[in-house]
Amino acid sequence: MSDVSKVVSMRDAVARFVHDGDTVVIEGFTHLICFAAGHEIIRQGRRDLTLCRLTPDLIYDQMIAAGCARKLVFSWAGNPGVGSLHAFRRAVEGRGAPRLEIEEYSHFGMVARFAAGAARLPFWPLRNYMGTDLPRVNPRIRHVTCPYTGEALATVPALNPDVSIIHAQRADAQGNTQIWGLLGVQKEAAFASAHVIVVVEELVDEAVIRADPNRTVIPALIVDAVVVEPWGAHPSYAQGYYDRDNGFYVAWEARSRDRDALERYLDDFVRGVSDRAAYLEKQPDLAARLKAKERRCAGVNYGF
Amino acid sequence: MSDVSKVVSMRDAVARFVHDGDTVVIEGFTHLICFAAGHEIIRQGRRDLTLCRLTPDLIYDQMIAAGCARKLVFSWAGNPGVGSLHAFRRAVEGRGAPRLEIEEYSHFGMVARFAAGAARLPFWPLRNYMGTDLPRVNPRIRHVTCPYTGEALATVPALNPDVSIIHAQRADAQGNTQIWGLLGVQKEAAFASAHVIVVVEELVDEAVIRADPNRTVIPALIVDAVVVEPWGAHPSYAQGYYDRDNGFYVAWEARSRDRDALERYLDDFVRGVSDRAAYLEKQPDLAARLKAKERRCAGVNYGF
Amino acid sequence: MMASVAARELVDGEVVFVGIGLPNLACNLARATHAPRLVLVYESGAVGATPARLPVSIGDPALVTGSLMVCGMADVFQLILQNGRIAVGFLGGAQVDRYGNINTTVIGSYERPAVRLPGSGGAAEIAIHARRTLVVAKLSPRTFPAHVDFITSPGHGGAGASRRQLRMPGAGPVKVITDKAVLEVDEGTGELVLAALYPGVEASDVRGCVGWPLACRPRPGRVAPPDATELRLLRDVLDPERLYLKG
Amino acid sequence: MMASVAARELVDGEVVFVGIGLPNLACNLARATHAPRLVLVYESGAVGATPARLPVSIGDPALVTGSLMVCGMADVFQLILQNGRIAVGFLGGAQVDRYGNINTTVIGSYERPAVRLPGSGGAAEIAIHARRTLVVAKLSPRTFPAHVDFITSPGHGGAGASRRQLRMPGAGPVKVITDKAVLEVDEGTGELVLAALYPGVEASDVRGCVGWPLACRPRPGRVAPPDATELRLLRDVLDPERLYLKG
Repeated sequence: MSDVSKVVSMRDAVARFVHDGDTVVIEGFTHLICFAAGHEIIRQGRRDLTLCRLTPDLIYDQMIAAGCARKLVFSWAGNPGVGSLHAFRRAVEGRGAPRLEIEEYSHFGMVARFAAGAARLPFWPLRNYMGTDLPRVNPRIRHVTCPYTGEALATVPALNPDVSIIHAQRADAQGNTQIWGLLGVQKEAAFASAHVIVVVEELVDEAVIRADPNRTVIPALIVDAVVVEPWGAHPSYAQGYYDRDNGFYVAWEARSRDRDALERYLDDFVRGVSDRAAYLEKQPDLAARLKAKERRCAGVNYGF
Repeated sequence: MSDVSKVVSMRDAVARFVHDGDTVVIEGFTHLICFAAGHEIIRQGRRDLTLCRLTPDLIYDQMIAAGCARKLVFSWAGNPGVGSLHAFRRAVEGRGAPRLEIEEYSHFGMVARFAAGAARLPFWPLRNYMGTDLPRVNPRIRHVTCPYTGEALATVPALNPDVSIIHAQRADAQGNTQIWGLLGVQKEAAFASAHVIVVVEELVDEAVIRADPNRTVIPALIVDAVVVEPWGAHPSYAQGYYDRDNGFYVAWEARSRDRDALERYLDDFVRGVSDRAAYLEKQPDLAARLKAKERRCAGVNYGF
Repeated sequence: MMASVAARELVDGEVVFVGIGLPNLACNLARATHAPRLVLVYESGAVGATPARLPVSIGDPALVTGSLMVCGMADVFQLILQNGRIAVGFLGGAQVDRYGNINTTVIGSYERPAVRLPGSGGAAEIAIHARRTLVVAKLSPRTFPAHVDFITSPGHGGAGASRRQLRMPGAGPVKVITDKAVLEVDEGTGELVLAALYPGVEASDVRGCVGWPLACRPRPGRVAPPDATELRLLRDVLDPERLYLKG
Repeated sequence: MMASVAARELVDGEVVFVGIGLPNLACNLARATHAPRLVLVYESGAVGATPARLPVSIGDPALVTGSLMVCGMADVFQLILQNGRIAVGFLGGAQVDRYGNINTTVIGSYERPAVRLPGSGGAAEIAIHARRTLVVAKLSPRTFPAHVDFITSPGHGGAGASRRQLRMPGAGPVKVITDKAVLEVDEGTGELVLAALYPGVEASDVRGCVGWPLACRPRPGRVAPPDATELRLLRDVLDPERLYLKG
């Protein structure tokens, strides 16, 4: 095809598609969390963002600390297996930092919000929340009556972000994007959004995509920009490319608990570098520590 | 794992999981339609079945002609690109054969019915049917009011079959099933059903499944029986194994229009053979005509 | 001729929901001429197909091999069509009426049909969700009655509620491409009106094939016949076996 | 000890929704002993994982490599959990109350929390949909108050409506496995009662750690300590680096 390439730099993608006040999603369940995009948003000094994610993870903790967020929409805010997101906790517990507005669901509720958004329905039904206090503190969890059985089912409202940033293993220059390993809600978040930035480990020829079309999770027709950023998910991971940097997650507990240490981290590794390449130059050991071993599957026959 | 194999013959699978009066689904959109199962159901003389499929296709036309069906739930009943399903038409137009009860949706409506069934919700919302006559003739198409916007959305009721029969390229002996090419609603139909029979071109070792887990569409935990039936989808097709037998579809127009010709076909190729192997022996040219060419994709790295 | 007229309606870069037969031919003609970046979506789940042979069904394996994406039908209808990503949908029908309503369900009554047709398939939702719909049908009084026997795919409502009142996202059938002329919907009345005539066809020829008093644009256009490139592509490249082209 | 008690609760062939940490250890112990056909489902989308290393998070890449299926989270929650396919769910919590309600949301008021905890994650829906739930928590008065500050995951309703009245599909928390004893829910009252004591522990030791007058089964059992095989597996094979085992 003779299409114009959508490949741009992270700086240009964020400048163009992430604005003050926007509702922004950087998704990925443990896997494929795009730290590179979060850092660029911090560098460009975005303010008043509504950040949405099932698991805010370290990247939203950093963005909250850097003052990018007005509101957080989420379902589990912790450092998995390690401890707390302390910038988030300070902002919610009212210790010093400006208070962060929160809107809280369970994982299933957040998944359902993205599913509704992706299908462009105003709500999604789910059998959930009876007996819990969540609807008491979140009036957006409501009910609908089944027109067949008469029973009440819980509902959540659609989530339609201004922009979703989706990290993936590979895409072509048009944004046809292939993902394997944990899929999270990357597909639903992308289809729910007004704009989609895809960030990939590897830019591949369209022929690579066409050789295995069942592997494509996000089609070019919903993608606005493609950013090529190897190691762009570190300290999260990319199956087949590099492992999760668990040491970084463990160290975050002390680092984020200490406001000054957190600021120093942002100064050194986020604000103090010009881009992802500079971030990687400061950590020349990553490949030696984390590069994925080879465990390649066989292909399948698409012939007829 | 030390599990007991679920592999059984088609005869045993149908005898055990398909009963008179059951709601039965043999799905597959053009691709992977399990004619072998439909033929065995005819041979075992099942009666009063409620047959559900988006596109009844030739297999349900044969089952209707053979007197297996009491009711048809569907969204498009034709011979694609060729003409009519004449046994279906005779039964609906009241020309001689006992009348067939019908319950009719659009494709989106049938997809939504399977989605609701798979999620074990009693209904599924969709933005559809305004201005059409379908809800007038099908009172099961109803409405629900969105608890956020107040707007009316169409609903369809969940479809939860007694048994779904899913043809696929390959599975292990437990029923972990991998499909590529067109996926139709195979996943939703399987998850919606009380029982699932998987029919495969190839039985593979569990290690083949585990080498590429993102390719698995149906997990063993919902599968009751695995039937190994190479060419079991003919005259439908299996991507990477054999092409669609378009000549058979074209010939069906005249064959199904003529009641006697249709009966002769059933006598020769369905009732007159003991099993699928005998069906294939009568058509020794299939492999030469239809065997798929090689067009294998590369694998991906699952290492970490 | 109908294929080339339909092809010209497609704008480069658009996402098209393709049916088999003439719409498929029109899309491939457009891709080979003025709209190379057209994205074809089939309801079977194939996106961005570039089939190596003329597909004989909407689920042809040739639509999968070498396509950009294959997804399940739940995704096709929810994430692509209902999501509003389809610019153009193609529809055909056994009956098309004054307001662009289309019938592919029954001739006669629903309960005791004279002819049972295949039904909606994806047509109802395409007519509702595609940003615009192109209808392809040959002109005849039987095919163009004043009122269809059954509304499978909604047009412009006529005396009833408008599409906007019914909250239909798409604009519905904007053009009907026939073998003699092109009809367009009149935005004021929701009626199909005569917009352009094929070479050698007069307005009266069209009126004789339509079951209502057909209005006409102030100055109906003339449809240019397929040029040499279009004809060569259709006959030698796209449908050399004449599966869909007749004459 | 808690890991081996939890492992014994699992029946061969069951489908278990696994959390990270102790539940993961318990499942792998059960697979290595009496329940080799246990199917592990992680909320991250990995089904049938046999991780080559002890996963440090529920989204560890080791849960993907060599698993039977990886699916999106919409499928995990809709097609597997809500579909009723999960036999056993594991839950932990900062607070567990008299009726088995669990709090993982806030200590103090929701609007002005003293401690903000992570929130539900998948816990609320696991507590509602899993056919039964096993709760794992260490005994202390702070962890076992009479009433939790916030009900994240519902137990047995207490004075309010029963699980059946609220149409919850699963039986909810049937056992609470602590470091001193096993509590069970009393089907009549919905209260947690003392069911079995660890070696060397008396009922009074347990009562002192619980914020309500704890009832007791007529003849509370004694929990057998881990046998040599269990200990060897836990210490040498399943968690050699003592990531989750302490002491």
